[in-house]
Amino acid sequence: MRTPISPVAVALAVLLVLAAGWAWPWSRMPIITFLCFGLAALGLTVLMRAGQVSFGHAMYAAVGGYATAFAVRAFPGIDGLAAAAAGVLASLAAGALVAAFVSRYRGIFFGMLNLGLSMVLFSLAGKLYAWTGGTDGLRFERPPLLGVAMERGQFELAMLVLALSLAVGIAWMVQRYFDSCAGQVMLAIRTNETRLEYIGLSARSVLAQGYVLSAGLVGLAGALLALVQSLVTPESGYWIRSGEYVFIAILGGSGHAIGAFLGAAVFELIKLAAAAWFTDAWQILLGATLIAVIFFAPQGIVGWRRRAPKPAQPTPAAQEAR
Amino acid sequence: MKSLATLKAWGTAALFALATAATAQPQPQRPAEIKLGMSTFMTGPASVLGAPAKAAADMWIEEFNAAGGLDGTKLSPTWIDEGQGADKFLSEYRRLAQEPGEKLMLSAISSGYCNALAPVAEDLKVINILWECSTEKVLEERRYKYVFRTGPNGTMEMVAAVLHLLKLKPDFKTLAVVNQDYAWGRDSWEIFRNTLLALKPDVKIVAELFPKFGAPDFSTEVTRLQALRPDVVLSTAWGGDLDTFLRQASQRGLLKSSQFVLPLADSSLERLGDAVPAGVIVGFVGDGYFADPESANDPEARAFVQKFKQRTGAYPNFAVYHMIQALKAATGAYRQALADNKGQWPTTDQLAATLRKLEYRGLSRPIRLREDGQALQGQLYGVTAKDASQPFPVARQLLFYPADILTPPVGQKSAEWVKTLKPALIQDSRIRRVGN
Amino acid sequence: MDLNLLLLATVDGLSYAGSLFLISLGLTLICGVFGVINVAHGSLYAFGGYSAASLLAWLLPHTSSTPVLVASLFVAAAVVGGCLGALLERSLLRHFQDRDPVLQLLVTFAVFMVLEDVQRMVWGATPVNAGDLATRLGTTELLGVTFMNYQLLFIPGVALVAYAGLQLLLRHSTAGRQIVAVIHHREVATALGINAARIGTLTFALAGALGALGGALSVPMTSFVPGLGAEMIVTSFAVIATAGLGQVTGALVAAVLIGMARSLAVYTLPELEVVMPYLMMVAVLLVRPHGLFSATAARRI
Amino acid sequence: MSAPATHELLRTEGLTLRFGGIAAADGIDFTLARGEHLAVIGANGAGKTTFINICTGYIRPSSGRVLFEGVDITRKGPRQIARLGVGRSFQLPQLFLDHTVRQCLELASVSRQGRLSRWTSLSRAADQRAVAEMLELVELAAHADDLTAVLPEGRRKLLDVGIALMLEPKLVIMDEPTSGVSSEDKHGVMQTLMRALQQRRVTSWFVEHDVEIVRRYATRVAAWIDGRVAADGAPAQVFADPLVRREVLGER
Repeated sequence: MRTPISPVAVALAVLLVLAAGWAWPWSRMPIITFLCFGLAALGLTVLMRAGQVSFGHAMYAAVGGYATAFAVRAFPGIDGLAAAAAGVLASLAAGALVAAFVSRYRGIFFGMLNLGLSMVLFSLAGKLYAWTGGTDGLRFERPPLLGVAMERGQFELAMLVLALSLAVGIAWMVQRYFDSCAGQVMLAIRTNETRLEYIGLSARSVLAQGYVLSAGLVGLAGALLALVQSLVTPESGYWIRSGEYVFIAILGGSGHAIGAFLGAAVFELIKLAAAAWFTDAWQILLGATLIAVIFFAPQGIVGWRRRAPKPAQPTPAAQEAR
Repeated sequence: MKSLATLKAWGTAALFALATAATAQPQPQRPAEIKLGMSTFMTGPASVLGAPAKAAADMWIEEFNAAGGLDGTKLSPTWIDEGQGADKFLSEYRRLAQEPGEKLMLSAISSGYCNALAPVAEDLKVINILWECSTEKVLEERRYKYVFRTGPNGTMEMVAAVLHLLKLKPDFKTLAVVNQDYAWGRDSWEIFRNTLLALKPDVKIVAELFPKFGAPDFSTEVTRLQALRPDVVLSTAWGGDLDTFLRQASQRGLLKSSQFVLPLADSSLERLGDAVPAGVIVGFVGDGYFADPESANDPEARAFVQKFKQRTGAYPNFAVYHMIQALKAATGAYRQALADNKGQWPTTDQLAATLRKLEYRGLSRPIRLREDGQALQGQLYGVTAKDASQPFPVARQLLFYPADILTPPVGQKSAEWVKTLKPALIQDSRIRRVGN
Repeated sequence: MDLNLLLLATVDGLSYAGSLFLISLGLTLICGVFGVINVAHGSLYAFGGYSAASLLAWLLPHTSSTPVLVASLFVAAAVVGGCLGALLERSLLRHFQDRDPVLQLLVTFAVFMVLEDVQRMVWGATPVNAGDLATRLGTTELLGVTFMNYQLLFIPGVALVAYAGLQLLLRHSTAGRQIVAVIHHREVATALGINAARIGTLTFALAGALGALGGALSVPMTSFVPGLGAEMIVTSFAVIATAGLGQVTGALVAAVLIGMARSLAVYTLPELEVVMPYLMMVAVLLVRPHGLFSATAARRI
Repeated sequence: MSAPATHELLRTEGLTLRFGGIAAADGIDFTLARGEHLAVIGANGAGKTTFINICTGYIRPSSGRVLFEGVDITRKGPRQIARLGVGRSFQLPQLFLDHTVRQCLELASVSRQGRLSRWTSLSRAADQRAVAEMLELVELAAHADDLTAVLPEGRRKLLDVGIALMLEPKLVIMDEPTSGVSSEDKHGVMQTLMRALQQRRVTSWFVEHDVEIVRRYATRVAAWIDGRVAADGAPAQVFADPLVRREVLGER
């Protein structure tokens, strides 16, 4: 279960990404997108370890993105990092607010409530033209990074480096969290909440913490994406996008924090390949992959537990669904 | 095991990167091909407009290349689907715009996307032709070096719409608007509104409805309009949305009880058949109309319409005309620049300079680009009428509105300019009848 | 707002609720029997609409009898929806039966993605509809406002008939009773030797047909374009979640509530029109975590 | 109010739970003293488990109250009650199926410490000495690193109680600790459990059907009939009760 990720491999991967981004400017956007999707999917992974799947988490990407946009527009000359920070804070706050009641729900209802909330947000973002720019989204001037105003080329490279270092650092920290007491309690929520209560632990508060963390992760992804594109749109919070994040998390598997990023890499490659070779069938490609993964490797790229017989007791999730 | 998986994932990434890099060579004096990064709606409600335009472009480029291209240099289009959402679209756009080699972008339909991609194109120093989107803001709010629009903008379309309405129905009291809820719907309404109130201040706006882009059902809006009974109903909606709205409106007799003004109806008339009664004011987003009597005796236009009709089964809509205009402007600019350059292949900047004062012709009347990158294209407006020759209404009482009376001078913002218009404009002598 | 507008809003709301209910019905049925939320139901809606339109287009040259045309809507829905539904269950979902319901939901999500592209390949991206059929049923004047009979009477009528029919089926037919049994106690039902596999296919076929019917009946009023399925499905999520998953009567009530809320919003707070279904859903779930019409038992330990 | 200075550990007053007509608990007045090992017997559906669920806060009674060490716990949830010192095991052992035996105990151990680190790993945060002792005590040292999902039933029962004991409770309530265990292992399991309980000086109360086991391990027996305590006292005395013989032991 705790096979350590070889640092060599990670270092190699990091170098590869940097090299690609440096050599081929066009590859920067896809790479940044992949890293951001990885971060977002990591957020979903946090919840998935507790057996919960949110079909509305993209809303935090939207919150993060819009908050970033508002920050840049409200304070001209504000540093990109500060704006992104504002985005993350906003999504954390929103996450905390929602977690307060969502943490009571499990299984399908957890997913549905999140979906409902995200759709409210999505619809408002598209409707309140005066504030959000409606369905076209909100554009803003490219802010300086660390006080340096940059050409787009440099800016994207800088964003790539930023996203990459954030991804590596955060993945490491989140993995620490997975192995920590709270992280292990999350796993226990998945298998037996009743017992948790009976040993004096509150599943709800632990799940709520996890939820805030996941909201923050998705929010960060949203903030970075908005920043690099100087644009945030309601689509960033549409339920299809939430579905894609879940897709990636499943694809990667929740056994290790790196899973989300492996999943995102595969997802982005599929998208690029589809865009390049069969424009009309990219969804078929994604759908087929998803089915195949769920069928053959439900544990994802990094399987998250040793093969074990089917649980003798019905899991709460299964109960809920009945 | 895990590290292996990691390596594998990254390995594929690397291979993919290399594969694409292999195609990258240093740019030759005269490139073998010009890469056209073209975007249109291939999916989603808007694809009604996008799909035919793509068909037209493929058809035209095919012929152009068959005829030898730009003395040997061929056009090779790559398409981006605008239907996949803004950020997917934008990253695709960047990928194409950053590919090595001679390239030119023709993008996009959505006014929202145009607003978003213009600064990107400018940053990447790649020429982008906004071939369809109409929001006037994009070229008015900022001066671009590499961004051009070879078709009309919202100001021309809306001012002409108001003029045509006032010419036909000078004394109406109330007006309601039903526009799509995005940049185009909002911006076009702003222009129309200000123009109308400048030319006819006593009009009362009784309802401003903005159903969301791609709404499948407008029956509540129709009910509300029927309850309000406005004299005039304006809608700058287009594509699938306009189809639905018009069908439901006509089914419930709204089209008869109110005078409809539909500046972008051209692309819907053929699909709607007799759902649209006679007497509706329709525009052509420019002056390209397959039944335009003045282009009837122009062989090129006639041949194209025929070929397009048999290729796609439909008559060209305004997006098709805009696409051809864009392609002809682009190729025309290359020809011009090559000539000015004595056969030397032009740099991007030279090409941009040429475009800035280019005169060209699509399949309708001549067009001129001006130094802010906006084309000056006259507007054709008419009124629907039944015609034995077609199973759907055609436009009659056509009037042509030359561009220079519809647009502010370079550097002035439309929103302010239209407020300065005087009622005398309605009788301007430069507005001329087309056909009988 | 005055009383007339209220009345008009009510009429609009009810006719919208009618089609909304038809779509949600199949969804909630599957949900009740399998505890799975079938995202692909959105595609079934779209396929129903498109194929009905195609059938009508093919029929129109041959016949002009309104009953035949109307009937063709139902035929198209039954055939396409039934087959697709059954196919979906037999070829795919059956193999995921014992998986976590969330995984099953994702499978249907994947199917949805695939079908979206398939649908675009078959019917292209041009809006498709059968407007003239609605016109054939004539109009009704109400407070000086013209309504389509099709929308005012036909759709809500069909919705009610479908509701009654389903209740009848569930109560008084063997298959129906078995479905109900599976809904209430899956284990017990299977223990009693009810052929769950058969029931499964049956339910999916039925639900598929209902979803497709929702589409087929909408196509005379709304233009079908790619992406419509995605919007309808998420709205019907709101309906069934508000109702309580698997609740048929609940779905009817929820559909009416949402339809009313939406049309009232058009007159009072137009900005909120699109938000209404979801506001409703969230509000209800916050007060009743499992929806209006469901009670859940504590876990036995 | 403060706890009265008696040996009384747990008391219920008029505990009643009705769903519809039937009463699962029908005005139960019942007291458990420190150091007792009570066996609760009764036919299925007599309300034994319901009574446990009420006393551990899983179900709220319709009326009546539960006092633990003089503190009213009627309206408290399982979490607070566990923290007050009532441990519980279940008829179907409630284990963490994605964790190993050791990790289950570690989770209980960090819960005992009262704060969940979001940074230090579970194994480092947990009191490994306590965990090791518990593994010995319930004889699971050999299985320490097995996933609980693969344990044989007997072991699962032991672990179920082991987890409860990690919180150093004053009372452990065991719902049918030997049900589902093969008859030859039953005594072994019970032996281990009772030794553990005695060593930790924990009062216990267990539901049991096997008369042999009850005679051997219980200091006191209470017989449940239709949500009421029909007989209560020393094993011999209770088993002598004719009502019990007929209703509970099913003798003619």
